[in-house]
Amino acid sequence: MSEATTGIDATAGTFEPRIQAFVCNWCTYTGADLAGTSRIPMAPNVRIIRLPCTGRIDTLFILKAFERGADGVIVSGCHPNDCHYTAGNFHARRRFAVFRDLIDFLGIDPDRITFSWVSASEGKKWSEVVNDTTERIRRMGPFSAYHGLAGRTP
Amino acid sequence: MKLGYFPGCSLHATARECEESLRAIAAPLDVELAEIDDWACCGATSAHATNHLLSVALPARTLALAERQGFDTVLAPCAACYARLASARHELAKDKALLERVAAILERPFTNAVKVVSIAELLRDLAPKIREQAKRPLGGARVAAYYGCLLVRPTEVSGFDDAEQPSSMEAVIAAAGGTPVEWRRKVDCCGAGFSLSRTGSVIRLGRAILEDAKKAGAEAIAVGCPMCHSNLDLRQKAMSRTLPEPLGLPILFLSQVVGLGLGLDPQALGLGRHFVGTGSFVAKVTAPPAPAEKPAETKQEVA
Amino acid sequence: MAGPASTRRSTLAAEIRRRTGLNPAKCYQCGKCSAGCPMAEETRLRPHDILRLVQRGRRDRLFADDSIWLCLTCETCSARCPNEVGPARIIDALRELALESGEGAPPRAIRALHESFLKQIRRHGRIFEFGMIAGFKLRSGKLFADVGKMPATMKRGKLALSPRNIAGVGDVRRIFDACAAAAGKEVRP
Amino acid sequence: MSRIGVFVCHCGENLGRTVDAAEVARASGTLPGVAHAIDYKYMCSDPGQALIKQAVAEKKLDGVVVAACSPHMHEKTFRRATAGAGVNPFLCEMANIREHCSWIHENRPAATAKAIDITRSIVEKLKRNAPLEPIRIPVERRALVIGGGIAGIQAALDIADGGREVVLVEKGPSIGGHMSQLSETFPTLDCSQCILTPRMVEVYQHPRIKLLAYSEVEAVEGYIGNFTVKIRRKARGLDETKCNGCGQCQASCPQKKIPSEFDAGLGKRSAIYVPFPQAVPNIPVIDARHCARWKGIVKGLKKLACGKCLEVCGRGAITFDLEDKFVTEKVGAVVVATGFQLYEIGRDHEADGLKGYGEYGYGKIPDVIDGLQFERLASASGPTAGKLQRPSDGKEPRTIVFLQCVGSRDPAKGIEYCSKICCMYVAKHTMLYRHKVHDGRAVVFYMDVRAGGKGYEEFVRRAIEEDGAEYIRGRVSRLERDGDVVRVQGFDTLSGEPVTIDADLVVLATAMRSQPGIETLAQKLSVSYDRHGFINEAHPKLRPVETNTAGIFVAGACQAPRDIPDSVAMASAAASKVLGLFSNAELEREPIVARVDEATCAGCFHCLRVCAYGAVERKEIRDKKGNLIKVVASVNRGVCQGCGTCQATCPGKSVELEGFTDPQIYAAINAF
Repeated sequence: MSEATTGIDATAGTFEPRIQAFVCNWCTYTGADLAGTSRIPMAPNVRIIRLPCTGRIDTLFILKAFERGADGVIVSGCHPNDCHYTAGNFHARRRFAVFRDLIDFLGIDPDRITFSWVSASEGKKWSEVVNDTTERIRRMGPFSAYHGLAGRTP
Repeated sequence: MKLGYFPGCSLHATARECEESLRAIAAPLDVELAEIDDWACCGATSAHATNHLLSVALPARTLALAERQGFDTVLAPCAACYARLASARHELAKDKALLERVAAILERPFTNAVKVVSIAELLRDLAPKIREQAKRPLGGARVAAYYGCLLVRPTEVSGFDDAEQPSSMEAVIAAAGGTPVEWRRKVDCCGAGFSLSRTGSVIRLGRAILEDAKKAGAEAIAVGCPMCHSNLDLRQKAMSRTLPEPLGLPILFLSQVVGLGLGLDPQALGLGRHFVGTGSFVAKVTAPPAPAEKPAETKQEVA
Repeated sequence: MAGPASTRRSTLAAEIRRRTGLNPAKCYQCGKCSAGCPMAEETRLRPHDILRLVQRGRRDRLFADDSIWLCLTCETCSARCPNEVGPARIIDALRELALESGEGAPPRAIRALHESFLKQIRRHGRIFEFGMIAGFKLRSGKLFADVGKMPATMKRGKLALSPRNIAGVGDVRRIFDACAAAAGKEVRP
Repeated sequence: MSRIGVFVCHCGENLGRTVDAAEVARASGTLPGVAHAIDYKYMCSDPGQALIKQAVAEKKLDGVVVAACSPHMHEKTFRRATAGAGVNPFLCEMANIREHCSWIHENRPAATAKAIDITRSIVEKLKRNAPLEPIRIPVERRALVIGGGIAGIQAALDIADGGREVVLVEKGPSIGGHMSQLSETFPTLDCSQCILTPRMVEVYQHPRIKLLAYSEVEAVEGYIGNFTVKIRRKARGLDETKCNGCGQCQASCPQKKIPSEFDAGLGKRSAIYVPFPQAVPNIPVIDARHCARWKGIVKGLKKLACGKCLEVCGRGAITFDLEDKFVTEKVGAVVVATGFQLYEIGRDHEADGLKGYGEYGYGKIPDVIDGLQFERLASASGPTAGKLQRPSDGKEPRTIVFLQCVGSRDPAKGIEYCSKICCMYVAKHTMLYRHKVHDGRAVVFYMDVRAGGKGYEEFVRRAIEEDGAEYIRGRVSRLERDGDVVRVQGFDTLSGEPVTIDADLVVLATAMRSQPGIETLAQKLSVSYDRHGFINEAHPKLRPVETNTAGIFVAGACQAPRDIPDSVAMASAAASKVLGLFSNAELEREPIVARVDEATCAGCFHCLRVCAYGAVERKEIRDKKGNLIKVVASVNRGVCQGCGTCQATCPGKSVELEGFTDPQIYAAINAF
């Protein structure tokens, strides 16, 4: 986390979670675009990384994000049956179902990760996912278990 | 089969014949009716029209008693009681906060685990047994099944039958040896709770129902609700007043129809308590069978 | 048209939504409810009118006459509504609102019935029709209506003359009080 | 990459309110590897793009980050500008600081900090970008059109007239679709068959159209420009090449009481039949469910019944060959035009989440029919030769009640959408009826009249003002059979009174639904569909006839409820898209595809199993002597759509998705 982000922390004086989002290009990224064009306000705590499909999201990305100082992670893609690539989101879902059991073991509270479906037309829903996750992580407090590891590269 | 029995206020008073006939048919159908100890009134229309919480809490008390007394299913033969009990159960199942709130008001443990069945649902499920036990099929007498509102609505609460084209009571009538009549007004409202307070509306609505049943060739109407019964029976004379001749349609509880089919004594079924005389209908359906070619003759008679 | 309707609408519709979980804004005024309503020819406001006035926040017009009190809760409207708006339940909530706020009251006869009915339950835990009918007659002023029916009813063994309280009548009274407290006033139409 | 230029856009006033663009540029300028960072009012404008080109030339930039709007908005623009400056376009990336930042935040320091974060993350990603070259693939310049209704006919003719070959597949025995069943069409009241049948014949005679009627698409493989389609030719029980369409077999068939699909169940047909006289092709089929001989053959009986048609056919065309045949066609593009079916008010479709209308008798009242049945009653070629006779007793109805929005706009019954065409055809029905029965009463129950379209509103007004249709605003609560009339219980919401009408005939304008089985077809084609089974277009406004699978287009009512003019317009649009695709022998596409590292691939083929496109193949690695060393995965770059599921699945990290490689993503995460 660089100096630039301190702008967030300084404003409130309370804990401002840092949340990394991994979203698919076709549904959630576009839904987030729609939230923007609709000027739906939301918490500024989320940083989006765009991927073609949730099927592309390696579970290691999530671990890496925590290692790099994220307090929470959002994974969001198309609704079932609505995948731009037909089935990528199903494969992702299967992968994350297994992953969920693992992260507990790895010392990460599964509640720090939000999995959601946000379609290209659900700008409002995206803002809710962002706000709800931010609030939840704020209540959970900072994630520091991995901080010692930061700085390494994959 | 052992059922928790919730008679409701009417079955101890204006609808005594309903209770009498129900108790009479229970034994031959292997049903044990165990009255829920210390039940209270369901609150009926007056509660839900004035205080929603009360309309849930009153039935909930009875359901909680049934739960404690070890019943898993409660029979509410009165359609109005059935609707209140089933609605409360439905709402409490949907809304956990409400369940907690009501349990607190009741000051007794309550998990909302007891099922509620109506008379139509119970007897429909017993139809094979009725058919088997029927000693004296009703000679094909034409009976119109009248559901009214509360047996089939609200749809998400009731749901044991189709809300617009129900068939459970017809199945019971047929099993008892009657001929169910196809008619149009079987799910219309008779005016229900306005019997005392707005009699004019009840007369208008009831008359339309009776006229349609008559037009469809019904010789009697079977009901599953004491309110419908008292409206259509007690006020039938007034409903006939503007018509050229009295309607003269006996209004029977479904349990009475079954009782006749099972060959039980009409008096034991409470058939002497009606305002519209049931005598000629009873005489017809209990007439000793003709020696030979009986079915054909009976059919002719009916036609 | 009176008042700033837009602010009123939001409060009434929101209040109904809070109480019932139903959303009055779903009504698109097709009138199917009114087409099937058995009381439509007797009331000034029909179910779809009522929904419209809820949407527009017109408490004044909703509570100005008998219409909401004449609903039989036969649920035909709710069963056939294409949008699952649930008019019957909404009308119940309006009646509750009217009683709580004192903005509306049922016509005398209907009020008398509900009053006698609830009083009986509170007093005995059950309804004893004789007492209920007697109470109703006193409250409604319909002293002589149906008197001809009484002997015939009794002859048929259909009216119990003497009420008996259930054992748990204390229970029932407590339930009444708790529900009344929740509504902010006594349950009394 | 060490000389990156960062260009921060103000987007006029759009960004400036909450994001300090100058500060973003300043902060980005301090990042290692960034050689140049400026902010400008409108980067997407000509001067803005010129700034990029100028900076690349002057500062010798080897990568470009534009911090501005969403890449969905202007990625193409800036990649083109970058390419114009002589840098590989895939070395340009966008940081979305408008939709994802300035437009959704109020707090200026927080929003500016976030914008800097976003830009830094993209800069780090860009450092790992590799130059990519577009993929060129050959195009098979023939098209497949699925569905022979008016949309399919139009698309096929347009493509064929444009000089390309077309394979037209129709499920039923004849092309023509629903339009062939219609009596007249709105808003001109011209005869449907009169305008349609010439087009059907044109299809049949067109040298570049191969018509495969009574056929269904069995399997589809391949990708844009290169599809291989397996088509099932269902057994007609006769030899199409020998049949001359004389119709003697049909006349001789003793089984004549089968409800005719073409007449919507109101007329009858034989077991060997041509669905209607103008059918194309004019070749009969034998209905397996009703032909006694066919059933005998299937059962393996020694002595076969009937055989009348065999006897009368002078050309020996009737073979009773019951085997379906398969053909394979290679095409470069597909147009899906499978049309619609009508909602039924019975309870047969509960599995689809549709409840049916108990209050309208669940379809059991004989004189309650749907709009298509009314078309057949009114049609001169219909079962009553255009004489209006109701089904129950053949009586001419004196009062007809039309109900709009049955099944449509009725979430409680399972469909919330508007079927779009009903307002118009109901108005047409009232006119047709009043033109035939001058003193008859035509009553319409409606909720809203939606008559948007050229001449549409005028048409509805004409029905009301000139032809005396009575419009009542309200939904009907109940339909009941009462003696020989149907009692309609409604409410006039405009005058505020209950309305009861005793009708001789009730016509329901039932909803348009997607075709049964459309989900299976969509899955074969890898196109997505909505929860009602309508095919999704790639973009509701800007790409209305494309699907999200390249090379597959959509036309007509399989995409949403459509009327004839809409369907035809869509079909022509789809055809022009196909012809555009076919205008080059090769096509270019974005090189965002997966690549296997053959050195590390262990050959587990998890990637092959998860690929939705069949893009992963097995490749044998042999030494110089030809001995097999190992089998590895290999990606067909033409087929791969670039979802990256294979990469995330690969246990050995041997697959990389170009443009979204692991080093790129990790760099972006590390910048967080």
